[in-house]
Amino acid sequence: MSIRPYGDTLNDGKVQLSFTLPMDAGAHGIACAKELARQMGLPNPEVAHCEQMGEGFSFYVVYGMVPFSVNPEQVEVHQVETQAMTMAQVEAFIRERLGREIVFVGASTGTDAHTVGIDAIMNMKGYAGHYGLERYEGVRAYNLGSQVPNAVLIRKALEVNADVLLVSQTVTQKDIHLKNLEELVELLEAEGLRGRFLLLCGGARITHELAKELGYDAGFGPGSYASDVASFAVQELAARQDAKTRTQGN
Amino acid sequence: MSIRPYGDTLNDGKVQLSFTLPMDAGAHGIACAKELARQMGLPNPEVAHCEQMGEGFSFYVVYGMVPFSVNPEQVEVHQVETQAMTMAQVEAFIRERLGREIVFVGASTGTDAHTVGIDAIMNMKGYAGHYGLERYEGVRAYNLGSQVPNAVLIRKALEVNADVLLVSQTVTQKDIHLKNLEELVELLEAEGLRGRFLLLCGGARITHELAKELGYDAGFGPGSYASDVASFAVQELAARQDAKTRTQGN
Amino acid sequence: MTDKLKLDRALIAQCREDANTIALEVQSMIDRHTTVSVERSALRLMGVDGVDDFEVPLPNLMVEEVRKDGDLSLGISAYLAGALEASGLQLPEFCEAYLAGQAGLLGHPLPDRERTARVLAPYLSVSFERIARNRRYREEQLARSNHREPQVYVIVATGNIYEDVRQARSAVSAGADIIAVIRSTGQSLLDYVPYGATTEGFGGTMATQENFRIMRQALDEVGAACGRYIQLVNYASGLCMPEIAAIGALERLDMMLNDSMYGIIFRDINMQRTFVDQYFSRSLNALAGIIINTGEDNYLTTADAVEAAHTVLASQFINERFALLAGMPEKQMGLGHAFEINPEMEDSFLLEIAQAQMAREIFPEAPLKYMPPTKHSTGNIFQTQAVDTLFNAATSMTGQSIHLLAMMTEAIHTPFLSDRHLAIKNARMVHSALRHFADEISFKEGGLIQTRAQTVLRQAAALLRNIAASSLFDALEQGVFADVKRRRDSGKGLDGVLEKHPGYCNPAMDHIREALQ
Amino acid sequence: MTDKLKLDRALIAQCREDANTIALEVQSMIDRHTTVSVERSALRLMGVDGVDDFEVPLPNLMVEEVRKDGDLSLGISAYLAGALEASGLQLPEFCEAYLAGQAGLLGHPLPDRERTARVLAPYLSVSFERIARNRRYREEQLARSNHREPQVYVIVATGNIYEDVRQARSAVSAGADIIAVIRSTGQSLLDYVPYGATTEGFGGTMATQENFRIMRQALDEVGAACGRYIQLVNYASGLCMPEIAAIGALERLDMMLNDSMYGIIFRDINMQRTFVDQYFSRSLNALAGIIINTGEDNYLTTADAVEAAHTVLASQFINERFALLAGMPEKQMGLGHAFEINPEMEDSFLLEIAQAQMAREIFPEAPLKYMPPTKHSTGNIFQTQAVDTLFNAATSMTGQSIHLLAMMTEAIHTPFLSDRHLAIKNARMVHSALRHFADEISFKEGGLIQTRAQTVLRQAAALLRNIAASSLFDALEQGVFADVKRRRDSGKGLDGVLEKHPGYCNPAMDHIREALQ
Ligand code: B12
Ligand code: B12
Ligand SMILES: Cc1ncc(COP(=O)(O)O)c(C=O)c1O
Ligand SMILES: Cc1ncc(COP(=O)(O)O)c(C=O)c1O
Repeated sequence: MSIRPYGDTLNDGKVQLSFTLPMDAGAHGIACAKELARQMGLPNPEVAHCEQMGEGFSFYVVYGMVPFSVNPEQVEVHQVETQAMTMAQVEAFIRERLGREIVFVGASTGTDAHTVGIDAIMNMKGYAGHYGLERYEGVRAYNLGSQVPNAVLIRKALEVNADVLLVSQTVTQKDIHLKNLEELVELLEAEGLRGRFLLLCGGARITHELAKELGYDAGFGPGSYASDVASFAVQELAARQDAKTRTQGN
Repeated sequence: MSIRPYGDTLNDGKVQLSFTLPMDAGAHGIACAKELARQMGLPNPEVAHCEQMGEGFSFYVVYGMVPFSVNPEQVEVHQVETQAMTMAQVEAFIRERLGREIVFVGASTGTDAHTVGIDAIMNMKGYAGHYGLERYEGVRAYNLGSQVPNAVLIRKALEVNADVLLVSQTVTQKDIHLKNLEELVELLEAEGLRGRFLLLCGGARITHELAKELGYDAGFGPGSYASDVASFAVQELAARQDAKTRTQGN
Repeated sequence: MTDKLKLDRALIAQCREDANTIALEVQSMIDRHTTVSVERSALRLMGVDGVDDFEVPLPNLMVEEVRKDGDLSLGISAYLAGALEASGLQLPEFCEAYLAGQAGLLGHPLPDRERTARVLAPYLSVSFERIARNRRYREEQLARSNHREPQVYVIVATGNIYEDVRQARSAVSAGADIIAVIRSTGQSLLDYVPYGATTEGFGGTMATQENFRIMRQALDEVGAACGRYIQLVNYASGLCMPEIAAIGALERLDMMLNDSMYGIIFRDINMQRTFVDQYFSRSLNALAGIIINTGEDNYLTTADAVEAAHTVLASQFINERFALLAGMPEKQMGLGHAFEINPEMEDSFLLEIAQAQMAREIFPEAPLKYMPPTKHSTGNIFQTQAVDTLFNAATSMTGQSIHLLAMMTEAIHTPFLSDRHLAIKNARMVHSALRHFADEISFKEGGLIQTRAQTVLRQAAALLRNIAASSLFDALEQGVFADVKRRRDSGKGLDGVLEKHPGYCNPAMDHIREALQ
Repeated sequence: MTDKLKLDRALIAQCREDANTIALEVQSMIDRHTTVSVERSALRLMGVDGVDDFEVPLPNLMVEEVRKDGDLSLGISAYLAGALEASGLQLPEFCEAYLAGQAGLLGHPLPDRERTARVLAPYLSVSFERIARNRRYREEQLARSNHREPQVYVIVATGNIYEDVRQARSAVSAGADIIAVIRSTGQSLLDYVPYGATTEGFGGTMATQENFRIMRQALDEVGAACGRYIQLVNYASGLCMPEIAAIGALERLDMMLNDSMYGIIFRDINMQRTFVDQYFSRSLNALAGIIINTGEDNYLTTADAVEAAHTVLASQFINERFALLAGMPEKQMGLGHAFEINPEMEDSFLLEIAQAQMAREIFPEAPLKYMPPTKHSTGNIFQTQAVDTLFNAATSMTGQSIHLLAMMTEAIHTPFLSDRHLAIKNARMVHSALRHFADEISFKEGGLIQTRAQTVLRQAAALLRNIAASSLFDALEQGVFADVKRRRDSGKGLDGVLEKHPGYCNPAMDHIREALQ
């Protein structure tokens, strides 16, 4: 069954838009704003507001109805697919399935100085009542902090024989995060190390979908907790271990 | 020269959207929201916010870049085309060009009880420092108030031998204003009276374009003053008078 | 009682006295009259309901029959009692027969007052017991839910009762305490109450008994799920003011817009009609434990909120007095006022606080209803959201009771589901963040805020004094309120006003008046 | 002076004493050291500018040359003076020759302190006269424009100086008083100042002398058109803190972010490096009449704003003392604090008001810089706009001086043109609507607000007492501020710190210190 946006009546298709045009406010600006809205597929856009902003700019608030609809059943959802586990379950899983200490190395890389995200995942105290990885039995966690060059991260990972790399990226202006994340994958590949680590990234604008595109094993956006990350990591490590055993068995 | 919306860089195309979907918040909702935004032409929409609203609804704030652009020079602007005059100029024009008293009859019609708009145009005191038509020398103005049936308006217009009908419509839910405005035109046409009056409408959601489509001579939206309406009316009346003289002259 | 404004208590007492003088004069007119709608309400309270094939409600058919060919100034009740006695039918069967064209009210001997009361008593007691039950149920439920003031009041206005339900449920989940179903434009001028569930309205949904029932049930359900009793509001206003009060009391509405002058000023309803109708409806609301919402906020949508502030206060004193005369206690008087000063004006917030605090101190027991900015709201939804936040803060700072939520799309459309949700979120955040702020602050002696409140009170007192010296009818003719002038003998619905015959009787009204003693 | 909070004046005095003890210990370390950046600043103040073919700035080339093969602990000035004397060139020609590889600083006899000063004096006086002229011009302009407090401070951060200009002009037309050009991420860790106009930055635009000039000119233009002097802000912060202070003073910046500990805590810059650098930069800012903005707001982005409120206050006392030691008067101390309590917390607004009013009363002469909510801002731009409105109101209620505007898109992106416009509009409306509100209200004796402020002061006093008993170095090692721990001998830029030789000389610094007497 297809759905549309809902204003005050089922499937009325109502949406709100706002944007700036690099021209003065007035009848002409309103006409251009409507034309743009029409190009976006709104047949009868209404300009609810038009206002001058300094020299040569104007701001618009537009309401309209989209004729489009989506069928939720046919929309692909990109989500980490492993089972979500609690901290205790992860600890048990490590004990029982992996039988060894798992090493995580994390950092906020490049010039990015935001650490609250990576700290939320890694530090003892955690975030919003969810303990961080440092607290997990069977986990050794190294948090390198912020503004860590990709090369330094890799060096550390080799030094402590890491299983999982955790990369946080917050600043996204001019797509700096993409460049940074891509660079890490390239460096790892150049050194033949890509297969050696589970490679996870996270941040306010990171999605699992984006992470996969960039060649990461998973991506975590806002509202992720250490347990989500740990659940994915340990299950994925177990799966890889199993696959290896099978291959070696052959 | 074509332009695009401006976020923080010329022609970056940035727009903000918000809407409700009739489904729960979550990864699935976000995927649907993105799909909709894509249908609106945003190649890489970002869902900045997703939040549950009661049962079975969710709210989205989306940012994206539109690849479309508009050429302001090629966008048609629908505006009243007569010269804007001041109150004094209108009065002089009536004296000199029309040489008789001009009669306006106005009302907020149908079930619409909003009178502030029509009062702003007609009442002595006017609006935002612009006197209303009642104050104009050479103008006789009848303001019938609110919730006036179209038939009553026409009756009054005939009674006082009106030149101009002024119709105000504020409530637009379920397009009630369109029905109301259309009905008036139909009634006038049915009685063979359409040509007898200048027919003007106004209101918060009225544009000149819409008015013309509906068969009115002009439409006035927010920020209109009595002088705008009077300027249009007297010039149009003069033009019609001239045309008539010419025809009669032949 | 808080006394942050140092208002002159003697002047307040004088206002109350003048309001009493004003109202008593009107009351003497009220006491001598009835209206078609009062009579129809009496029928409704006996259980007369249903419509004919042309959708004309049975109460209208009956009252019209008597008005045309009988003497309605005797009251409809005697006719009905007479017809019931003559036919030997019970009321429900009689109604069926009536609708089928097989019975009429005329041509039977008219029983006297006592006998009329006796014949109709069983039917009236069914309704009045139901109303009493409703009241008890509401009181129990409210005592149980722990509502915090200010209570969050939102409107739904889709035109379709089923969409309204959907939106109301969502609003309640988000934290709304009170749901008002806005009426369709034009309904207030209908001289009948539409029937059944309706799905077509403009700017609002028809007020019908069935719509009331549907919404009541939905709110009871979602309220139970959220652990709080959700109050339902509609409009005992317009030409059918008394009838809507009746069906509202039956369907357990909790609040009613019900003003002694709104219809006169804003709907050009005849003043005698309105005064008589408001008395009946207000008495019934009093009995049913329904809080009324008066409409002073509306004055500020046409008049300027600074210049006309004292007209709001004067009108509140008048509404208070009419309510007292109708037997209503202060705690049911949701007197209205509004945050409508141009927010771009310097120190506008100080004036708003002064006015809101003034209302709070002058009517300490009243569940004041504080109305949001509307007039100066623009299509800039972000800026409107900012102004609305100040309004939310003003409520917290002055201890208002009922807080009607401001919508960021006020200048554009009746609220979308998301507009309402965002408004509730905003209000809840502000009210929580400022929870004890009102307790913490006091205002400078002789400062702008105190001086403003004292000035408004003085102006209101002068106005009331003037009106008391002439009459409320004159004041309305002069356009004292909202800049609108109305003539005593014009306006809609005047032909529905009747001077009571000396033999007039109305057992429904008698029951209400007695119960209110 | 306002005394709404009944703060213990003796306790405040004790805090100031302890802060003095704390700062004096650090100052003795400062006095014994110089840094590569201090030396490069000295060069810049003589007019040494330009880059080589690899974009390495000339000041860096010179200082590196001496550091590698000379003895930089003597100061760069003697080397330059010696080289100038030996070459017989004027400084501009010498610089050209140097860049062309035809001149060097080493291998010439080193003149003594007096002679060094004499040789360099003509170049220094050009700069110092320019700086003095800038200061006079600013003061005249500000005296002429009638700025109202709070002053509205907005950021531009496109990464492209020309887009920044466009946005700044628009912001000024909408009502901004102060424009800060945010720096690109990562610049604070560069140990050189980039050169020329730049158009590529991330989350901000490079701070270069040319960019300063471009923006200064644009703001002078649009300011003139609007009839007010627009203040320009950048960051004298990071590894090049002193150099940016130098180019800022030359290009007539009006404010500088300049904190005594920010770099240590948030950029892992070595603490000795930061302390020495901040002293030089702060002295220069003092001389240039530039207001500094300290960075205490940042603590609350990692630590909790309720639990850590006292660390902000303690840090303000420390920043105040360092500023005094650098010769800066109170009226140039834009001490930072922030509105960062979770808005969903009950009574959060009361705590915000308590903290903001406390800062106001403790630092009555300081142009306090009040920072907006950021941490709890979400992608719900409408709700963020509501919280931001409360922040705007808090500023008005507590008389803050510099009001950094909150953006509804805080959680999403650096501000769009429209975000900034809407933010200015919101702030202007609130500040006007509440213009005299602060004068009108007082707080309950012993109420939540007073008690909160008194508690925070007590906690801050205890913390300062503790630090004074050990040392600021220890406190930073223990993570007292922002929950971040830093070691005395680690962190970036330590290798750029040098103990001064007994023969060390720095005529630029000497000039500044003398002028500040
Ligand atoms: C706190 C903060 C700061 C603090 C950072 C302190 C610190 N030690 O981290 C300070 C004040 C220092 C700061 C500075 C700057 N900031 Co800042 N900052 C913020 C702020 C307010 C909150 C970010 C935050 O802490 N969120 C809370 C955490 C828990 O959320 P999160 O990071 O999304 O993390 C969660 C998930 O994403 C995920 N996750 C995150 N990382 C990872 C990693 C892995 C492996 C996994 C599995 C999961 C995961 O799990 C976490 C928990 O659920 C935001 C605005 C906002 N409200 O979001 C701006 C913001 C992020 N900053 C911004 C900017 C531009 C800057 C500056 C560059 C400005 C400047 N030029 O000076 C500077 C410099 C920083 C630099 N060089 O990078 C912009 C970024 C714009 C953009 N989209 O590019 C924002 C959005 C503000 C804005 N609107 O301008 N900032
Ligand atoms: C004031 C007001 C009222 C007052 C009206 C008092 C009165 N005597 O007019 C009261 C409180 C009574 C009222 C009631 C209702 N209102 Co009302 N009201 C408003 C409000 C706040 C302001 C409207 C206004 O006065 N604008 C100022 C005038 C000057 O602007 P204007 O009308 O656009 O007029 C200008 C131009 O358009 C033009 N113009 C207008 N008419 C004409 C005519 C001609 C010929 C010309 C040339 C020009 C012209 O010139 C004017 C000057 O520039 C708006 C919200 C808002 N902020 O806009 C809601 C609003 C218009 N109301 C609304 C509604 C739904 C109602 C009700 C139906 C609600 C209800 N069910 O109870 C009722 C009932 C009214 C009815 N039966 O029609 C909705 C309409 C939604 C929609 N788009 O359909 C609005 C938008 C609020 C909302 N968001 O829900 N309302
Ligand atoms: C008392 C009262 N009645 C009724 C209404 C609604 O208008 P209408 O008369 O169209 O139902 C209002 C307006 O909000 C009001 O305040
Ligand atoms: C004092 C100070 N310096 C600098 C900055 C900016 O950070 P960066 O070090 O990345 O330039 C801030 C943060 O706003 C600050 O408060």
